[in-house]
Amino acid sequence: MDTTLLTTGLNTLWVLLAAILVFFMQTGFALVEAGFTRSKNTTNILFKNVMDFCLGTITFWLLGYGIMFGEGNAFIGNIEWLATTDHGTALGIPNMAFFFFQLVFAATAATIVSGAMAERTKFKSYLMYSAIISMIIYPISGHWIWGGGWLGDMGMHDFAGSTVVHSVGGWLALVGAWVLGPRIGKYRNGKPNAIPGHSLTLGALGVFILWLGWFGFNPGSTLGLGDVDLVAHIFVTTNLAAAAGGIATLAVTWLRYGKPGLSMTLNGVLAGLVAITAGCDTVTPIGALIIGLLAGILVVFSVEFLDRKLKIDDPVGAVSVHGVNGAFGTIMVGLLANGNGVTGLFYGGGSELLVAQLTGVVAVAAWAIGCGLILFFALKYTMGLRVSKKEEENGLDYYEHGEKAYNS
Amino acid sequence: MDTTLLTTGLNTLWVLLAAILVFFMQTGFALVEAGFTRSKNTTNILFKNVMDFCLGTITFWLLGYGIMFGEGNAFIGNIEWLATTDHGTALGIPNMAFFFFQLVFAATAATIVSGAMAERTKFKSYLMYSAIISMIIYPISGHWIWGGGWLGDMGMHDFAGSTVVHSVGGWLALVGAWVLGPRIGKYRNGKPNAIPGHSLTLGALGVFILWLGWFGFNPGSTLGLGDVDLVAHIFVTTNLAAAAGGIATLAVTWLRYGKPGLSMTLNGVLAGLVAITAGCDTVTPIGALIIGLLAGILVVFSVEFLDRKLKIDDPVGAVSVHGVNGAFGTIMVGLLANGNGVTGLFYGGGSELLVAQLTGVVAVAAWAIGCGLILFFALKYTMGLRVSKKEEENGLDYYEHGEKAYNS
Amino acid sequence: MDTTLLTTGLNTLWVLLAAILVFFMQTGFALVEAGFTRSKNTTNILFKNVMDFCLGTITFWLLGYGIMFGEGNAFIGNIEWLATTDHGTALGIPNMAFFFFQLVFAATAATIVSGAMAERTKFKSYLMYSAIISMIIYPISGHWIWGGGWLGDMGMHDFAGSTVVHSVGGWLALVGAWVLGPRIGKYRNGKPNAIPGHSLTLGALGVFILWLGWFGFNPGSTLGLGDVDLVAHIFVTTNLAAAAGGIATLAVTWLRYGKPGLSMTLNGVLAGLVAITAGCDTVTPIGALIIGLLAGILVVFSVEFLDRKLKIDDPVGAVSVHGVNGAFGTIMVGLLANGNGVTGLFYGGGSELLVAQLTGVVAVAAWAIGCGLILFFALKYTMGLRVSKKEEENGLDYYEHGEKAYNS
Amino acid sequence: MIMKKIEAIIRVSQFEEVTEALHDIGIDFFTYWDVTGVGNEKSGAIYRATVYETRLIPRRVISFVCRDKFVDASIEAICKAAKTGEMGDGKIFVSTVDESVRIRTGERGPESLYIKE
Amino acid sequence: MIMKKIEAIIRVSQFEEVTEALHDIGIDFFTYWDVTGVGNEKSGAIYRATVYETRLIPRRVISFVCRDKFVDASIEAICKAAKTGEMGDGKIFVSTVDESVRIRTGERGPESLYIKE
Amino acid sequence: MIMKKIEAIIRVSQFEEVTEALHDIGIDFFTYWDVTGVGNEKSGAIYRATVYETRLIPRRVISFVCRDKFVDASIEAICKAAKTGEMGDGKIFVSTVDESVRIRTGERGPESLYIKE
Ligand SMILES: Nc1ncnc2c1ncn2[C@@H]1O[C@H](COP(=O)(O)OP(=O)(O)O)[C@@H](O)[C@H]1O
Ligand SMILES: Nc1ncnc2c1ncn2[C@@H]1O[C@H](COP(=O)(O)OP(=O)(O)O)[C@@H](O)[C@H]1O
Ligand SMILES: Nc1ncnc2c1ncn2[C@@H]1O[C@H](COP(=O)(O)OP(=O)(O)O)[C@@H](O)[C@H]1O
Repeated sequence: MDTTLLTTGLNTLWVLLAAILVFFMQTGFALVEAGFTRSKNTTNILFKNVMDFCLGTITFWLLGYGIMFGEGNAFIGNIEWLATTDHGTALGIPNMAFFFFQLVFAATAATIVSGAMAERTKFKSYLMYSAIISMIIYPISGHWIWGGGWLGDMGMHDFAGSTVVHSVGGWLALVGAWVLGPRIGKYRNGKPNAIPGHSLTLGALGVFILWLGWFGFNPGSTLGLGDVDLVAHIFVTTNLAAAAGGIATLAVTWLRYGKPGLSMTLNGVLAGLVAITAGCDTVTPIGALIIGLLAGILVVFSVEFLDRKLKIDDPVGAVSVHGVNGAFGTIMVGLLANGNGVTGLFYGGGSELLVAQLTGVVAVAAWAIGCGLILFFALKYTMGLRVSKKEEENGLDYYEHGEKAYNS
Repeated sequence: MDTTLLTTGLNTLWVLLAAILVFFMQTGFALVEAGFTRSKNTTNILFKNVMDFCLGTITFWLLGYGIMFGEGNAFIGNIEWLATTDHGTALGIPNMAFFFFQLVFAATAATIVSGAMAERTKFKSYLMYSAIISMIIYPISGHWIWGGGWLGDMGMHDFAGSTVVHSVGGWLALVGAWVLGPRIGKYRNGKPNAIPGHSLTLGALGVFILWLGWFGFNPGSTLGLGDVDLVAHIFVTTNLAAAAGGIATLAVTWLRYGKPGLSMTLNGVLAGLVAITAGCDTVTPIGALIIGLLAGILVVFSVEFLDRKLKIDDPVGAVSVHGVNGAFGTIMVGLLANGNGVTGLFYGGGSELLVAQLTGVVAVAAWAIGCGLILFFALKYTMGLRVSKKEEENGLDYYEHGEKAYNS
Repeated sequence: MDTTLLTTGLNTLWVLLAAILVFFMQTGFALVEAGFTRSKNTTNILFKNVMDFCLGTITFWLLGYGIMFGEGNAFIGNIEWLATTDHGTALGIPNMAFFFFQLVFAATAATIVSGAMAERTKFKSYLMYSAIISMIIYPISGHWIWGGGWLGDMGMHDFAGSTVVHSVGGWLALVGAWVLGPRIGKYRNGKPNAIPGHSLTLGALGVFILWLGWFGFNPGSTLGLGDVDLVAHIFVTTNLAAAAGGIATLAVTWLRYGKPGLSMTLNGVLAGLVAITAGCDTVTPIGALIIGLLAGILVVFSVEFLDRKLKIDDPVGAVSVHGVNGAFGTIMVGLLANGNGVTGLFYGGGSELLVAQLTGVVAVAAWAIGCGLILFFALKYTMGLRVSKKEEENGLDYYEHGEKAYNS
Repeated sequence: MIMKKIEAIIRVSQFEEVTEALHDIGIDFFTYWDVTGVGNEKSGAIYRATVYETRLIPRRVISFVCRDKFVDASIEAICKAAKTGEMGDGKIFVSTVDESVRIRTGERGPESLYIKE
Repeated sequence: MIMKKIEAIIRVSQFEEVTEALHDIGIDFFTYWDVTGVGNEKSGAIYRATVYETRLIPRRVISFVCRDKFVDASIEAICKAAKTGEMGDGKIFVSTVDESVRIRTGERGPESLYIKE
Repeated sequence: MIMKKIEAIIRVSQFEEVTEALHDIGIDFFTYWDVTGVGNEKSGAIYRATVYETRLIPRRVISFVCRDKFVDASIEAICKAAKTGEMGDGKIFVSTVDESVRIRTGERGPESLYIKE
C-alpha cells in the first residue's frame, strides 16, 4: 500500500477498533443495570439492553445518521435513508466506518435511560421510546454540536460527548423516572428506602467494562492517528479522571456515611469518566484530576438530592452520573481547556468558550427534557408507561416474559 | 519503516487483533453454555470450554493447520508437523499470525459441540472428541473451501465461515446430541419439558461477548486493511444481521408464545450473526437485514422442530443456531451476493453460484454428519459417551469433578 | 501521513491497544479473586480491586514512573513528578503512551497481592500498602531490569515481566499472607481445610479475561510492529504455554486426586501464562510448550507445599502462580532462550545468561520479601493489618462496608 | 403458659405488609425463608421454544413462636395482610411447642419470647 | 379430624418421582425448599489441592399438612419414590398440627386443606 | 420412647462450633438451611446514598429429631456453642414428633434415628 492507503487504513482501523470498544459498553451498561436492580427484574433489564442496541442499529441506520450528520440547517440534518450519504470520506475514513462509530455512540445515549426507569417500565413502551431516542431525539441535538449545527458554530467544545451523548441520555432518564414515579416501596412516609441491587459483582464487572469501553469512546473520537500525542494524552486524562472520581467518592462516602461504600464508588468512577469526556483532549492531566475529583464528589450529592429532595427514583444513578456530570464536565471545559485549539477561562482564554459551553448545556438540557416530557407523557396516556402494581411486586420477569433469570 | 513494512505491520496488526476478538468468543460460548444449563453442571461445562481451547491449541498446531492449509490435493492438505510450513507470507502476514488466526477459528468449531451435548456427556469422552474435531474433522472440510480444495475451486463462497466453522460444529452437535439421547426429564410421555438454564445473566453476557467477537470473526477474515471500505462494510452488514435477528425472534416469540422471550431472542441474535458470516462481504446492508430477519425467524422453528418432532435435546440451541443457520446463510449468498467479486441469482449472477453454495452445504453436512456418526458411536461403544443416571441426576460437578461451581 | 508519522502511528496504536488489554486484566483479577473467595467477602474483594487501580493510577503517575524509568543510577530512577519527563520518544512512541502502558503493568503487580491476603485484611491497610507497592516497591525493582538498572546491564532477560511484574507481586503476596496468618477455619488440628470459593463461574470468566489480556501483556511488550514476525511469534508461544499449563494441571490433578479439578486447572493456565512471560520472545514454540507443561505441574506442588507444609493460606494461589512460576519462567529463559538476541544454555549460549537470570530472580525475591516484611509488619503494628475475629466470621462486607454483594 | 408455633406460607410480594401487620399486634420477632409452593395457583412460563404451565410458585415462609394468646390475633393479622383474593394466597399452620430457649441468656419457656433488653 | 404435618428430607434427584407419587395418592399441595443434610452419607470432594470428605449433602425438604388418614399412604408413597437403597436416602417426620387456615378464604381446620375452587 | 424435634436458630458464624458441640454429645445427624431473622439485633447498612438500619440478619436453622433423653444435653450444647453474649444469638424451640421413618430401610420410630450400618 502507498502512504495514502496506509493512512486511511490506519485511521480506519483505529476508528473501527474504538467502535468495537464502545459497542462493548452496551454490555457494561447491561451488567451495571442488572446488578443494581433486583433479581426478579433481571430478565427484563437484560432484555431491554439487548433490544435497545438492536433497535438503535436499525433506526439510526434508517434515519438517525442523516438527521445528525446530513448538511441540513443549523438545527437538523437531512432525511437520508439507510445511511447512504457519505459523511466519512471527508474525515479520511469510509462512510460505513464513520457510520458504525456514530451508531455505537447513539446506542449509548439510548441505553442510559433504561437504568433510571428500571423495574417498573412496560417492555412495549420501552421499545418504543428507545427507538425514538436513537432515531430522532439524540440525532437532532447531536447535529447541533457535531453535525455542523448552531452550537458547534458557536464554538462549543464537546470532544467525545459529555453533552452530546451522556447529558442527553441523563436528562431523558430524569424525565422518564419522574413521569413513572418511584418504585413501590422506595418511599415510606416520604423517606427514601434502600432497595439494594441483586449483585454488586455484576455492577463492578459492568463498571470495569465501561471503563474499558471509554478507551474507545474518548480517544477514538480523534477519528484518526494523525496526532498520536493527542491520542495518548486522551488515554491519560480519561484514566486519571476515572481514578480520581473513584477516590473522591470513596472519601466522601467514608466521611459522610461512616463506611466506604462500593455501590456509590462505582458510580464515582463513572462520574469521572463522563465528566472528562467533553474535555479529554484539551485539559491537562492535572485538569483531568481536578475534574475527576469534583465529579466524584458531585455524584454523591446529586444522588442524595434526587433521592431525598426531588424524590425521583433512579435505581442506578443514571441521572447523576450521565446528566449532572455530563453537564458539569462540559462546563469545566470552559474553565480548564488548555490545548487542542481551545483555551478556557483559567488559562486566559476569556469567557467566550465558557458562554458557549453553558449555552450548549442549557440548550441540550432543555431539548432533552422537552422531548422527554412529550414522549413519556404521550406513552403514558396511550400505551401506558408503567406496569401494574401486581406485575411490579411479583417482578417483571414473571409477568412480562414468563421467564426467570435465575433457576437452580 | 518503509511502506512495505508498514503494510505488513498494519495487516498483521489487524489479523492479530481480530484473532484476539475471536479468541474471546471462547468466553462467550462458555458463558452461554453455562447460563443455559443447570447449576449442578456448571463446573463441568466451564471446564469443557476451557479444555477444548487448550486441546484445540495443541492439536491444531500439531497437525490441523497442515491438514487444512497444506497444499495436498482437493480433499486434504498435508501432514505438516507443528505448523512450520509457511502459509502466511503469501497472504502478506507472518505464518504465525495466520496460524493463530486460524487456530481460534478451529477452536470455535469445536466448542459449538459442547453446548448441544451438555449436562450428560462424560468428561473423558468429551476431551477425546474435542481433540479429534480440531485436529482432523474441521481441518479437512475446511481444506475443501479455504485450503485450496474442491469446493473453493467450484466457486463456493463462504467468506468468514458460516459453513466452514459454524455448520461443521452444528452438524457434529446434531449427531452428538442424537447419539447421546435427551437429558433425563426432558421428555415426559413424549412431550418436551422446559429445563430452564440457571442464569440468563450469563447467557446475555455470553451473547454480548460473542457479538463483540464477531467483529473480529467477520471483518478479520479480510486478512488485511488493503480495502478499508470492505472492512467497514462488513462491520455494518454483520451488525445489521445481528440486530435484525434479535428483532425477528422477539417478534416471533411474542406472536407465537404470547410473551417476548429473552432466552430465544439471544439465540436469534446469534442466528443472525451465523447466517451473515458467509456473505458479510458481498451482500448489501439491505441484504444483511433480510438475512438477519429470516435467520431470526428460522431459528425459532428449527428449535421447535428439533425439540418437538425430532426429539433431539439440544440444551443451548447449537444445532439450530450454528448448523441450520450456517447452512441457511451460505445458501443465501447464492441469492443475495452482490459485490466483492461474487454475484448471486437475484442480482443477475446466474445459478452457478447458488449451485456451488448448495453443493458446499450438502457436502459439508454429509461430511460432518458422517464423521460424527463414526466418532460418537465409536466413543459410545468404547469408553462410553454418557454418564450414569445417578451422575446425571446428581450433577456432573459432583461426581466427575468433586467440585461444585457455587458455594456460599 | 508520511512514513515517519505512519510508523509512529502504527506503533503507538499497538502499544495503546495492548495497554487496553492489560488494563482489562484488572477485571480478570477482580473476578478470579471474587470467585475463589466466599460470598460474604465479595464486596470487599471487588472494592479492593477497583481501588488498587485507582490508587495505582495516581501514585504511579505522581512518582512511580520516574522512579522506574528516570535515568538515576543502577538502583533507582529519579523523582520526576507527574510523569512529565519523556521516556517514550526514544522508543518511538509518545511519552504518554509509554506511561499508560507502564501504568497498567504496575497496577497488575499491585493487584496480585490482594488475592493472597483476601478475606481477612483491613480495607484501610490494604489501600495503604497497595499505594506503596505501585509508587515505590514495584518501580525500584522494575528499574533494575527495565529502567536501565544493574540487572538489565548484567544481561538479565525478562521480556514482558515474569519477574518484574509477577514475581514481585507474588513474593509480596507471600509475605502478606504469612504475616496475616491463615483465615479462621483454614487449619484444624494443623490440617488444611478446603474453603471453596463462591463461584467457579466467576473464576473461569476471570481466567479467560486474563488470558485475553495476556495477548496485550506479552506481544505488546515489543512496543511496536517493526518486527511483525516477533509479535506473531509471541502470540503463539504465549498461547501454547497457557494451553500446556492447563493440560498439565488437568493431568496432575486427575492422577493425584482421582478427579480432574477445575479450580486447580484454572491456576494451571495462569501458571503457564506467567511462566512464558519472561521468554515469550525468545523461546521456540516447543520451548513454550515445555515451559507451560512444567508450570502446570509446578503450580500444583507449589500450592500443596504452601498449604500443607508452610501453612500459609493463599486463597487464590497468587504466590504459586505469580511468585513461583514467575521465578521459574525467568530461570527457564537461561536454559531455553533461542532467539531475539539471547541464547540459553541448552542452545549453546553458555551459562552467563542463566547466571543473570538466577541473580535477577534472587535479587528481586529478596527485595520484594524484604520490603514486604517491613511494610506488612509496620502496618500490623500501626493501623493493624487484620480485621477482628467477629468481622472475619461475619464477613468483611457486613462490617467494613455495610453492603452485601448479593441480595434478592 | 402454652407456646405455639405459627408458620405462614405467603406470597413474597405480601411480605412487607405482613411484617407491618405483625408489628402492629406486637409480634416483632420472627424468622423467614424462601420456599417454593405447589398448590392451586398456576403460572404460564416460556423457556426457549417451550410454553408450559408451572405450579411451582415462589413463596416465603414466616415462622415464629408466640404465647397462646397471640395466636388468634396473629392469624387475623396475617390473613388480612397476605390476602389478595386470588388463588395461591397461602396457608397458616399452628402447632404446639414444648420448650423455648433464648440462647443468649439461657431463659426458658414463654419468658424467652418476651422483648427484653 | 386431626391434621398432621409431614416433613420429608429427600435427595434432590428424587424430587420429581416423589412429586408424582404424592400426586397419585391425592396430595397436590406442598411446599419445598433446599437444605443441607448431615448424616451417614459422605462424599469425596476436591478444592484446589485439598482432597476432603464432606458430610454436607444437598437435600430437599418437602413439607405438607394433611388429614390424619393420608399419613400412612403418604409415608408409603414417599418411601417408595425416594428410596435408592444407598445411605443418605433421608427421613420422614410426622407431627401434629393444631390449626390450619387458608388465607384466601379464612377457612379453618381440615377444610382448608381440601381442593376447592 | 418419645421423639422430639429441636430447631435452633443461630448465627451463621457459630455454625462450626455448634456442629462440633452436637457431635460431642452424640448428635451426628441434622439438617440445616439459611434463613433471615428478625429480632432485637440491628445492623447498620448503606446502599448508595442511603444509610439505614436493618433488622434482617442472616441466620441458620439447625433442625433435628432425637430421642427425648437427648433434649437437655442438646440444648445445653447448643447454648454454649452458639452464645456470643450479644443480642441476636438466637433461639431454640423444642416440639414433639409423632413418627419418624428412615426412607432407606422403612424403619419407624426412634429406631430410625440410631446410627446404624
Ligand atoms: N397442605 C399444604 N401443606 C403445605 N403447604 C401448602 C398446603 N396447601 C397449600 N400450601 C402452600 O400454600 C400455597 C398456596 O396454596 P394454594 O392452594 O395455591 O392457594 P389457596 O390456598 O389460595 O387455595 C401453595 O403454593 C403451597 O406453598
Ligand atoms: N435425626 C435427624 N434429624 C434431622 N434430619 C435428619 C436426621 N437424620 C437424618 N436426617 C437427614 O436425612 C438425611 C439422610 O440421612 P442419612 O443418615 O445420611 O441416611 P440414612 O437415613 O439413609 O441412614 C441427612 O442428610 C439429614 O439431612
Ligand atoms: N419468637 C420467635 N420466633 C421465631 N424466631 C425467633 C423468635 N425470636 C427470635 N427469633 C429468631 O432468633 C433470632 C435472634 O433473636 P433476637 O431477639 O435478635 O436476639 P436474642 O434472642 O439474643 O434476644 C432472630 O433473628 C430470629 O431469627
